[in-house]
Amino acid sequence: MEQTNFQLKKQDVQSNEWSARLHHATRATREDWLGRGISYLCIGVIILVVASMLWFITSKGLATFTQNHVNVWQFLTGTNWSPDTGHIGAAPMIVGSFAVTFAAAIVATPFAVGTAIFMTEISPNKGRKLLQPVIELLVGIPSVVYGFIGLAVVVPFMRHLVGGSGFGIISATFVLFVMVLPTITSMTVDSLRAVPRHYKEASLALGATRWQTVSRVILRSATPGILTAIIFGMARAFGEALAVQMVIGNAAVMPKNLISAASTLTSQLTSGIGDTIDGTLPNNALWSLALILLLMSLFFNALVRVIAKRGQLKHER
Amino acid sequence: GKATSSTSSKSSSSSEALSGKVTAVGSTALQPLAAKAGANFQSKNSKVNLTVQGGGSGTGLSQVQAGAVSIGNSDIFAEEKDGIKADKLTDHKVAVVGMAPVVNKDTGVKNLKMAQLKQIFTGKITNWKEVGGKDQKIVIVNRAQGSGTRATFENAVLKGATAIKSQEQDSNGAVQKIVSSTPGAVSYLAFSYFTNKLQAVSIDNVTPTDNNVENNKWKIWSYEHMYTKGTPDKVTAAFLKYMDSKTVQDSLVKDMGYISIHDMKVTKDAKGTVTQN
Amino acid sequence: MNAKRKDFVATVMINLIVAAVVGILVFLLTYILVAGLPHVSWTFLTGTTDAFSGAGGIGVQLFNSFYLLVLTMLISIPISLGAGIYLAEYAKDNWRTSLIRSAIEVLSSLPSVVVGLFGFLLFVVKFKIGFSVISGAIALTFFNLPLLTRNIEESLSAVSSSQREAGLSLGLSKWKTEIGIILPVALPGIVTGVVLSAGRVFGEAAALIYTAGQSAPVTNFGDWNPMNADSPLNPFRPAETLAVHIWKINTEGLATNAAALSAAASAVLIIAVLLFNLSARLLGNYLYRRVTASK
Amino acid sequence: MLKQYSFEKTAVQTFDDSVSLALKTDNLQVFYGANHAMHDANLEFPKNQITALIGASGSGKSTYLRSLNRMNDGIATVTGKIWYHGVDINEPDVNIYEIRRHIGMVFQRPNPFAKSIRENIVYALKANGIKGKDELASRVEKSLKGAALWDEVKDNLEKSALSLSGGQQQRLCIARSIAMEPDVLLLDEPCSALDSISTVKVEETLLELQKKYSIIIVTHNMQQASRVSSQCAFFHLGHVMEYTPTATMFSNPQIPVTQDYIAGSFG
Amino acid sequence: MLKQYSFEKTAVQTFDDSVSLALKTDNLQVFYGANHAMHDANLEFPKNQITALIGASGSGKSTYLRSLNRMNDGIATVTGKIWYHGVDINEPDVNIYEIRRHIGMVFQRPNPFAKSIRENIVYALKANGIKGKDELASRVEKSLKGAALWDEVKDNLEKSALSLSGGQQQRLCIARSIAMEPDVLLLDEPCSALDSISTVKVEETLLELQKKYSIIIVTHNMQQASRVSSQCAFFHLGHVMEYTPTATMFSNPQIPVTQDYIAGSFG
Ligand SMILES: Nc1ncnc2c1ncn2[C@@H]1O[C@H](COP(=O)(O)OP(=O)(O)OP(=O)(O)O)[C@@H](O)[C@H]1O
Ligand SMILES: Nc1ncnc2c1ncn2[C@@H]1O[C@H](COP(=O)(O)OP(=O)(O)OP(=O)(O)O)[C@@H](O)[C@H]1O
Ligand SMILES: [Mg+2]
Ligand SMILES: [Mg+2]
Repeated sequence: MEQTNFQLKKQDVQSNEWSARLHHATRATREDWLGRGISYLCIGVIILVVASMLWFITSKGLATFTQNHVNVWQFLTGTNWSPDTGHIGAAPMIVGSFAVTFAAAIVATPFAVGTAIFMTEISPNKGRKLLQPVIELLVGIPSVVYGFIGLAVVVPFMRHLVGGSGFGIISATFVLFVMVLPTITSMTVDSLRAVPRHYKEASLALGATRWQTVSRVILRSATPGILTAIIFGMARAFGEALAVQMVIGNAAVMPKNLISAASTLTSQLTSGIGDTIDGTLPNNALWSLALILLLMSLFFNALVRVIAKRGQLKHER
Repeated sequence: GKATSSTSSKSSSSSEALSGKVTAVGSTALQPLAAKAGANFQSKNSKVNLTVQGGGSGTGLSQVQAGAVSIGNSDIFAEEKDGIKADKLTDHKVAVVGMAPVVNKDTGVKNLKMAQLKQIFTGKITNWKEVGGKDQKIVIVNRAQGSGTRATFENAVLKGATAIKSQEQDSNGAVQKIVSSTPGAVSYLAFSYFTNKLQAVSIDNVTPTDNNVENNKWKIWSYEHMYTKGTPDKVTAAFLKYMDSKTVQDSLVKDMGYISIHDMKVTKDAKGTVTQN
Repeated sequence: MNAKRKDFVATVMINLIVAAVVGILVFLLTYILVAGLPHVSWTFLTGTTDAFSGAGGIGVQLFNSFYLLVLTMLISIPISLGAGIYLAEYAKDNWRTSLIRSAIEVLSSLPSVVVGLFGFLLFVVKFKIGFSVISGAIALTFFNLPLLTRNIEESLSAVSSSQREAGLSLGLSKWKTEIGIILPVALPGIVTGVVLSAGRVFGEAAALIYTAGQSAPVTNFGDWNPMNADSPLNPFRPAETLAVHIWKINTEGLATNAAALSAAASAVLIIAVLLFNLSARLLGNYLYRRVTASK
Repeated sequence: MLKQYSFEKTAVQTFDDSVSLALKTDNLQVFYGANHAMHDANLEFPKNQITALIGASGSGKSTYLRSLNRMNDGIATVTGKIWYHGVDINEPDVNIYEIRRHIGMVFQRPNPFAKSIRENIVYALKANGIKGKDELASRVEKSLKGAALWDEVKDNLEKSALSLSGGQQQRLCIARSIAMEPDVLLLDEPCSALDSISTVKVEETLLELQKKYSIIIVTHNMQQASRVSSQCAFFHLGHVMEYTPTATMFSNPQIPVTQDYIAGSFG
Repeated sequence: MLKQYSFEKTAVQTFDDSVSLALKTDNLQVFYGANHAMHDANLEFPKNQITALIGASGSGKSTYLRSLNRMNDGIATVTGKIWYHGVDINEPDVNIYEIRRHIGMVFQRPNPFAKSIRENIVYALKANGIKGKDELASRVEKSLKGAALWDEVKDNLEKSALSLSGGQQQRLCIARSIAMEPDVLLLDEPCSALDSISTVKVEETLLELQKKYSIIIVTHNMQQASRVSSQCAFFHLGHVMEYTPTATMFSNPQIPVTQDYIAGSFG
């Protein structure tokens, strides 16, 4: 048989009424415009917030270089930080922030992921009923309290364990570890729970052990989610000041080792900002620290995102 | 809050009710005193809306200079801060605070020579046994750069020398806790933060007491300032007057461990020159 | 047997990890509760603070913490909901979207003091709102937006696409489908986000020092008209929260029993967080059951 | 190896003017990115009849079906014309929500909303502005009866739809669709997750429904196609190879590929 | 309304000693919390034969099947005995991983891993300590041939398994299972998502596989049951009502409930 050409049929003639009906905007169309409008507006608000923060920090942070004519390279590599006397080398804080954030994320991740596996795969009941509420509770403890507990418990402990004054990167790492644990754990739990059930069953039915299933199937397909969790954990670690400041020793010197006093961008910023005058070098220098922090966190973000893209597994929901 | 304040004269025959808004921002050390005095002031003048906040001396000075707040609280003379045009601001000294070195109890040190203190903070002396204490490493806890307490201490003790880089904390509370819990620690605190968990140190056998401050035998002290920009408006002026009144100076100030401005037998200016009254 | 031994070892390891985590958690909680609870009394809970020494009760601060939380959530949940829907539903998978995502995440890494100062300069000084609950709530919203948005987005996109198709095939608009069908199913996940960010609100101090302020003017708990100056609901009054109060006691507090006060306030804070989390979950579950008609 | 069949040789019927059409596609093509999943489909669907789409997995049945009510918007690029009441509904300016109201769809896996049985039906009605308790209640009853589910659930309308069995869920999805009173009902393998009893029920429902609706159904099950449909289209690798009355297709397929498929001997 | 049938009247065959059994359950009961989903199931599965489990949706077929290789561990409480090579594998101290290696399972929805075709098969082998490139390659080939998939994919082993058609995915899942060289293969409605061609292929595969394996298959499709199985068990509301040779069940069901089900007239 051959294909027949399209012929106008009876029904095609009376198209006007239907054409109107099918082209008219209806409630659903309007809802969609509204919804689109609302959600674009909301994301717009967020973008505006981010942009104005970025502008705020950038403009203040760049003043050091544009108004006080500090050399950017010296700022990044200099090790002498005493803005009152005009020396602003931020390297000690950059190294401190870097070390503390990374160390905390590295230590916290296995604990968080382990706990999350426990909560989703080993004992979902206990996980949901007991662990989750308690972990969420930890987010609400103010930083100062963490700082003082750190001072009362962690610092003396480290002093006895490894000697020195007890203040240093290692103590800060430990305190931050506890502080970022809840964020990473809760978000990891969410992404583990989102792994389709049939993935797990397929693996178990093949005689794979629970650990094989978890490590090769579940964790792999939850990787993007876990990485997001780690980003948020690192973000918290980056931004934390009060607690870190009390246990790290907050000295603007190049850390010699894990147990010598050091400081972070955030702790210097927080402890100094109230005592400086707007528009002066010491104040601008602190904002430059904030700018560095921002750039570093952007960098880590991009890094983690690249890793996530690499390791990503496509799976249907 | 609004930096401006307005006076509406709802006059009765005898007195005129004050009304308006006062915002005082700045020094955390002065904050409790200002807050308490403010609360008392407000309870007498119910139409007045008075807010006292912290934020640090730098913030106080910056904001009062910018005209954003009515009063800038500071631990430090405006002249001492770069970037502040002191001549545009009016200083109101509301209290005096004495500070003293404090050490961890088991250093075994109760008295130091001024020179020794300087050597400790400049890193020349690093062990307590060099000044008659235990054989223990000295752990210096400094205050944040730019803070009023540190400026006062450095003016009185270091006299231009640079302190060695060390741990820096930004509050009396943190210093108090760290010094009392860290072996070998030394720092300095306002008198009111002394506790029995740490050792206040005499200098050249002068003990850190209010009396010694009042006659300048004890050298480490400073004023608490309330700065206004130009002439204060009516409510602000009334509040500043109240701060200087006997009610505040004789009870509140002393309760808080500060020294009344009225009791001082000497005056210090921004350059540190002391003159007898 | 090798695999089985590995499994055993891994299970033991995970149990050890969990034991360590639980140990830390339990230690922290008991540390705070044991130190604090003995000092908690009814008068402490309801009394007012002495502005001077920081001694006295924490009634106003406790109220402020909750009020600030509610205001913050009222501002941040709708925005992050809209933004989450945007990311889950409308955003295309391109560089612009990932730029937006990164930007949002970077926002959450800013030190609180920076956000605080930003809020101070913008809301308190520039917009002349003053040290107030509302300024604080906006500043905290900045912290909340990233986490909440991400969380809502992930919860929404975890809902099976067949539910979306079901809605669309009935001629429902995307928006209606998202709000009426996907959102209810995603509710439990969203509650997690709300609980986490609520914790942040409860515990935050540095950002609030510059925005909501550090004074807790005595308010008149008989007056619930938000327009009145001394009403507790007035969003334009300064409001020291419990966390800020704890921070203040610990940093510049002069009370002789400062340690006890701070411990007690911390214990109360923990219990407040616990109560909030529990009720958020209960409410979440209740709503979930209501809207999904599940048992 | 797959046998190669010529795509030139097709057998696609058209109808004369006496037959009124519910839907008709003109050179419909679908691309998933670069993947050309559907080639020039020219099909006419008569009113009040059941048309079955059959073909091997991946032959493009779902792709074609989903294009008919624009469910592929944003997923695939669809070119060509889809005539519905004389309007080409594949135009961008057509109100897609209106189209989907008139052309309902039921999916392979039952996908009731996570709501009560009643809410499942009422939700879309309300969203379309239908109000009034009585009106809604009567629509619920009518549609559930139409989907042969009423007797089983009438005492439990507030129960969660997810607690129903697979077959009941699928019938609920049909009820939900017909509650909107569409013209055309598209069903994508509605019975593949169902047991035979439920399948029989759904088939009975469809036979009943064709009195009011025009139905297009994708099915893997040739018995099912022959039981319920009047017309049958056979898809092969993205091409419509044959479109004939069902009886003809199963007893006397016109071209080799269909013959082989019906005989179960290709691939 | 559902007709009430007595659960007392059942017709369950047993085998005499001449038949060697692959698996056998003794009073197997399954509880989901308080929900008693499976009552006293006593079934014997002869070696190298295909046994079909049929019954309406929700009658407990999947529940029963999943208990056989302990996939219900942690989900449901299973009591009773499951005899396998003279061992009760429902004991807590039995190594469940070993059991699942010997008793493989294929699910209703094809669920390949989001890995390459080769990786899908190699995954479990490696997990069980099978190493060596050649050994693995030969196992891949053997199992894909066993599942009648080899010819279609042999040039594309590195392609993502998710890019296969539904029928191919299901055969890949079967291949993945038989790569482990199990004794017993459990299949839960393996063809419900497949088109008829793929279904035929899978059925052929099963008929071939029964030479080496004992197979238990859940199906909704009675034609399928009659085509492939030697024995057939009919489940109803959590009870095994009848277990007879397939021919008997379809031509001459023993008890009323089965008669009605086969006639398509209950429910
Ligand atoms: N969302 C999608 N993105 C890209 N390609 C797709 C998508 N959906 C389907 N395809 C491709 O389009 C082709 C036709 O698929 P379709 O789902 O229409 O087949 P089908 O006839 O419905 O098969 P089945 O019987 O398995 O449902 C296949 O090659 C498939 O891989
Ligand atoms: N994970 C579970 N938790 C609780 N109840 C369950 C679970 N899985 C099944 N059930 C219940 O057990 C009973 C038997 O279900 P099962 O899935 O075994 O039926 P089935 O015969 O396989 O049905 P179908 O043909 O629809 O697959 C049903 O009442 C069902 O609701
Ligand atoms: Mg399909
Ligand atoms: Mg089943």
